[in-house]
Amino acid sequence: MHSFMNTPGSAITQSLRGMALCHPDIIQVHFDPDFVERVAPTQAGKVAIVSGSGSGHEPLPIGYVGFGMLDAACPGPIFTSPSPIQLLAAVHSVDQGGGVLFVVKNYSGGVLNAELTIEMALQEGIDVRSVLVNDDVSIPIVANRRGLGAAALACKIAGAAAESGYSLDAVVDVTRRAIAASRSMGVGTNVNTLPRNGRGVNLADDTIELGVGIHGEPGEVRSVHQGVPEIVGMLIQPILDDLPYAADDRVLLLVSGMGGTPPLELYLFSEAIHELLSAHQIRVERQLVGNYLTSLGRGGYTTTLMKLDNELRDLWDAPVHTPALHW
Amino acid sequence: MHSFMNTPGSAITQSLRGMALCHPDIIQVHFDPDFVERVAPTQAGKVAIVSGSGSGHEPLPIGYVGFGMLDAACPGPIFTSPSPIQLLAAVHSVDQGGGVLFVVKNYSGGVLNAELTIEMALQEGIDVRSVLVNDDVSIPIVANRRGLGAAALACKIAGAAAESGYSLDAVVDVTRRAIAASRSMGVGTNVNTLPRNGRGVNLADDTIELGVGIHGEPGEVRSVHQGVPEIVGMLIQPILDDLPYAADDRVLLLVSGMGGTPPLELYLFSEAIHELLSAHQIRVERQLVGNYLTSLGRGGYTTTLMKLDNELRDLWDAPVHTPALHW
Amino acid sequence: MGREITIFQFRRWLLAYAARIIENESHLTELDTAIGDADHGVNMRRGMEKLQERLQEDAQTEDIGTFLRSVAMTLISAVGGAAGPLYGTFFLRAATSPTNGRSVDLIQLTQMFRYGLDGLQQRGKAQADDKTMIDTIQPAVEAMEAALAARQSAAVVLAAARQAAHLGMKHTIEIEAKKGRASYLGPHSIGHQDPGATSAYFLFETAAEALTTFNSSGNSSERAA
Amino acid sequence: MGREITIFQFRRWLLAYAARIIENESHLTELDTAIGDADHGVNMRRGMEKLQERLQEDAQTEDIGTFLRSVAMTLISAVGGAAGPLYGTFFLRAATSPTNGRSVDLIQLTQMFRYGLDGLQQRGKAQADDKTMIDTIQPAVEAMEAALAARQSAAVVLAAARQAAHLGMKHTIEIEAKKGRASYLGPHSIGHQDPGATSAYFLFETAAEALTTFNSSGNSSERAA
Ligand SMILES: Nc1ncnc2c1ncn2[C@@H]1O[C@H](COP(=O)(O)OP(=O)(O)O)[C@@H](O)[C@H]1O
Ligand SMILES: Nc1ncnc2c1ncn2[C@@H]1O[C@H](COP(=O)(O)OP(=O)(O)O)[C@@H](O)[C@H]1O
Ligand SMILES: [Mg+2]
Ligand SMILES: [Mg+2]
Ligand SMILES: [Mg+2]
Ligand SMILES: [Mg+2]
Repeated sequence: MHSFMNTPGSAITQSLRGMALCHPDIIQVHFDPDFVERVAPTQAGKVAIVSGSGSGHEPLPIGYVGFGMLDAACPGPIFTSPSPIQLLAAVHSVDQGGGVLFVVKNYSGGVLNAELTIEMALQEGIDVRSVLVNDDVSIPIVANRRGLGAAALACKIAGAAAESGYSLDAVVDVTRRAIAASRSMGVGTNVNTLPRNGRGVNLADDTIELGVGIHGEPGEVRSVHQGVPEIVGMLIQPILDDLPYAADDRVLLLVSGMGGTPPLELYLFSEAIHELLSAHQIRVERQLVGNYLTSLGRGGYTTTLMKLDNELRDLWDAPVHTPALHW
Repeated sequence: MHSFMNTPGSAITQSLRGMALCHPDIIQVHFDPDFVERVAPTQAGKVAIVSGSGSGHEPLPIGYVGFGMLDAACPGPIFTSPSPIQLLAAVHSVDQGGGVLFVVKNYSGGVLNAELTIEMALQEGIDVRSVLVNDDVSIPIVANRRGLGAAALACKIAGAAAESGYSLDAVVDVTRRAIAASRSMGVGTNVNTLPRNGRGVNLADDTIELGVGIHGEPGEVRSVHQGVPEIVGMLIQPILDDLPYAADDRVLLLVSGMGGTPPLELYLFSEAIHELLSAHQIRVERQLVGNYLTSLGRGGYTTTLMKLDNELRDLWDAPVHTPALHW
Repeated sequence: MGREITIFQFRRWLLAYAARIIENESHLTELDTAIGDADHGVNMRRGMEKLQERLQEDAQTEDIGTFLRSVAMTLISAVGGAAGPLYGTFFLRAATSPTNGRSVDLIQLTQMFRYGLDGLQQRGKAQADDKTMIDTIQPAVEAMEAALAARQSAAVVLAAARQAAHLGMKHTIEIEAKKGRASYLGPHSIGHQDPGATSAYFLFETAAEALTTFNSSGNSSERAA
Repeated sequence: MGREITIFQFRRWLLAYAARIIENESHLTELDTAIGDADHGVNMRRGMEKLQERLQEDAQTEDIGTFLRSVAMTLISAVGGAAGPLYGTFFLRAATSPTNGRSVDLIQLTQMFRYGLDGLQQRGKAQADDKTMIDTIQPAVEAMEAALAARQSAAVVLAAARQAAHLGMKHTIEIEAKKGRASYLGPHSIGHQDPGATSAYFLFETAAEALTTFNSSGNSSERAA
């Protein structure tokens, strides 16, 4: 596959400039080191929420910068976590004295860069904490579980908590609770492309991959002839098995395309997910279907369930104004 | 490429059910004949806006059903316009006595089905009109110009006008004016897939297609090595040449992915478009960058410019609440 | 003027047409893949399956006008795309031509095709040589009229129509499309046979077979091969 | 204890390392394509180009601690991914070990590598046999310590390190990944050489070359081939 992102350095710079030009009322971009900051003024003392991520997962993280969500986001090169230099510059820019929370997807690079940054910030006397997003139930070793859709949900919960005046400790707690209540699983369909080195992995027409990651990490190959309800079962059952669920539990359902899957297909799967959840008497209280965490143009999607309580639901419902979420 | 949409009939039905389940506060779906209707109550006498389209262009048209935009949308099979039976059922359901406007993309199928429906409706005494969207400057014969991004814009303008009490005549006039002020051009990159028959057209890594349509219609193949600014020039210049533009003209810019192109790349191109327009002293007064008119998972995007005046801008800014647009 | 053509034959004709189209679905889609959006076969099959269902019903009592109108509505509701309203209009308009209730004579049959053609042309606004189904249907109807004027039998009239339709369909290979999706290709559309012209040819091919073989029964177990 | 190793040699070492990595960019990315996300070569090249720029500057006056810290910051800011903070931490921690200002003796050199390894291990929390760069660096540092205890020369100590690093790198082929992206593959990671273990090997390969060839000048026109 051809991609104009083949020359990462300058392409990402131009793309960031494009984002800022297209959402001038919401975000502003800084270069060298690169980070994106919200335009909306913040209360003094508000906890600042920052998230870094390799590029290629848009709208995550930059599409989530704005009122009620992230104060800043640091984009790394394609699929590569941003450096502590970027993260520290963002911290300096957004800290209002209330401390800073990093929302970190659990990948070695992300974790290590965040830890280094936190050490540097603490030396300067800035209180920076981090929460690890590790919702991917496809990974058997729990400590290695990757961050998937819960990253977007955690940014929303943390941002809403911070906006409504929670202390740093309280923001950390509620965000950890949101992550602990979340489980995800990915499925890859058809083409998976890593455009940087021109490599494309083409699955045969009749296969899917269960448990794929969002960086082209392969999953377990299965035949597709099993049909939509069967595939949905293979996705949702491990999620339900990993947390105790009871009848009448309420969930937030996120079905996020990885980029290459048309909305028609996302809704097709969503319908089957609704059916399966209702068979388990689990109530979908809130939901989001679309491209919220992508893997460049990869075909496939991730499903996330976050078990809701009233606090989490109210934080989810709280107003947000970012390029990707707005209510 | 594999696609779960391979069996159009039932897959589209399930997908429609999924859309309704995911946006129960905005849309409701009727089957046999299939159409989707807004949930928000309408004023008696309000002009009703209806649009039909083949499926595979999501969010168009169903994502545009809701307050301030469409009263109903009729989805056809993949890339195939819906039947008069569907359109007439939608007309019956949404007509409030103020008459009905069809927003029709200029393709033989869409036009013919709309005309047949209008004849049937007139026989029943319902005043149904249509506006043709024909913004694609890549087609030399003006009468054959296809409807591209201006279809989404026209639905917004018509919906806002209807919501704010314009008469049917006035809605028709302002929507025609919006379309007359709009020009578009598409570019295809890499993979173009028509999943229904399993056929995928792979372009070589180093080529693009200029002037592609949104149904897999091929364009003119060019080498990609010309770079982003050159490609943007080839897209925008024909648009500017087709309408008289003067310094300080204001435009609404729509950059819509066709489905398979990551946001990163859309923003990369948007930046170059901004640059080119500013060199022509054309002011981007409003804009929308994302997947607003797709072609299943095709790589590429369409660019639309609508020249703005105050009336069009105010109608664009008027509140809207649909699955795809919300402000 | 020979024997009249009854509603049972019309029914046989359309059953044969549906079967022929379904047999040729992938051929029609291939043609539409080259110069259109790869769905003509899919569209027509969807319509023909509905038509087959419809043709299982009550052919015993209807008159030809009602019958053709219901064929038209079936095609309009089930084919979709450009072909649906075009074929639908053809039959809607054919239904308005004079009949003897449950049969037509050869003059009426020819007139019926003329009415259909004129309606289709008004609807689609295509001319001859625009590379559409008109390039099949117009010469076929003209050939019927010429053969009728020469006082030929139904078999000869319909054979002439079939032959002219075939030539017209083949002629679409040589010309540039001016209407429909193929027109977006401009001169690149030359060298490809038009899908709609092809599905329209089968209308005349099956008419030549079904409308000239006479049998009086029309029960629903009878199906064209 | 033999001659001291000067800051000029450190500079030559890191120039040689940068060149070796850039030569091997596509090899490293290939290894990361098999069991990671296909960017280790890209990441390391990006860092090495920045390092080359940095190494053009003022090596004349700095002490080794400052020098290593600035190498660390360059890697931390430019490599990204997991490898950036890990290599960065290695040099940050190495910089805290005792030096003689602008030179180190062999004991100090060995200690410097030990400090670096310990820091890297604290940062990444990987153990031997987790299939990471630790599997190269840990045996290499242990080999240095053993050779030093046996009172070998700098050349022998660094050759031992290189050899142990090479074996460690090759050993990663046989084991299952427990840390980093390759761990997502579980047993499927067996049979592939770890990319980070490979880039780490070049650190010892170039050290064995550059830290044992003595020359007194350190001007910026001098570049490792
Ligand atoms: N304006 C027109 N008049 C007559 N025939 C037309 C016209 N436009 C299209 N056609 C016919 O319709 C055929 C395409 O039908 P189909 O593929 O089912 O619809 P669509 O083009 O909407 O996908 C063309 O091959 C052509 O013969
Ligand atoms: N926790 C860890 N400790 C030590 N080394 C690690 C750790 N995690 C990853 N690595 C090393 O980093 C290498 C991958 O680096 P790179 O590809 O640049 O980063 P990323 O994995 O973020 O894409 C792996 O091959 C492995 O050697
Ligand atoms: Mg990486
Ligand atoms: Mg079609
Ligand atoms: Mg077609
Ligand atoms: Mg990597």
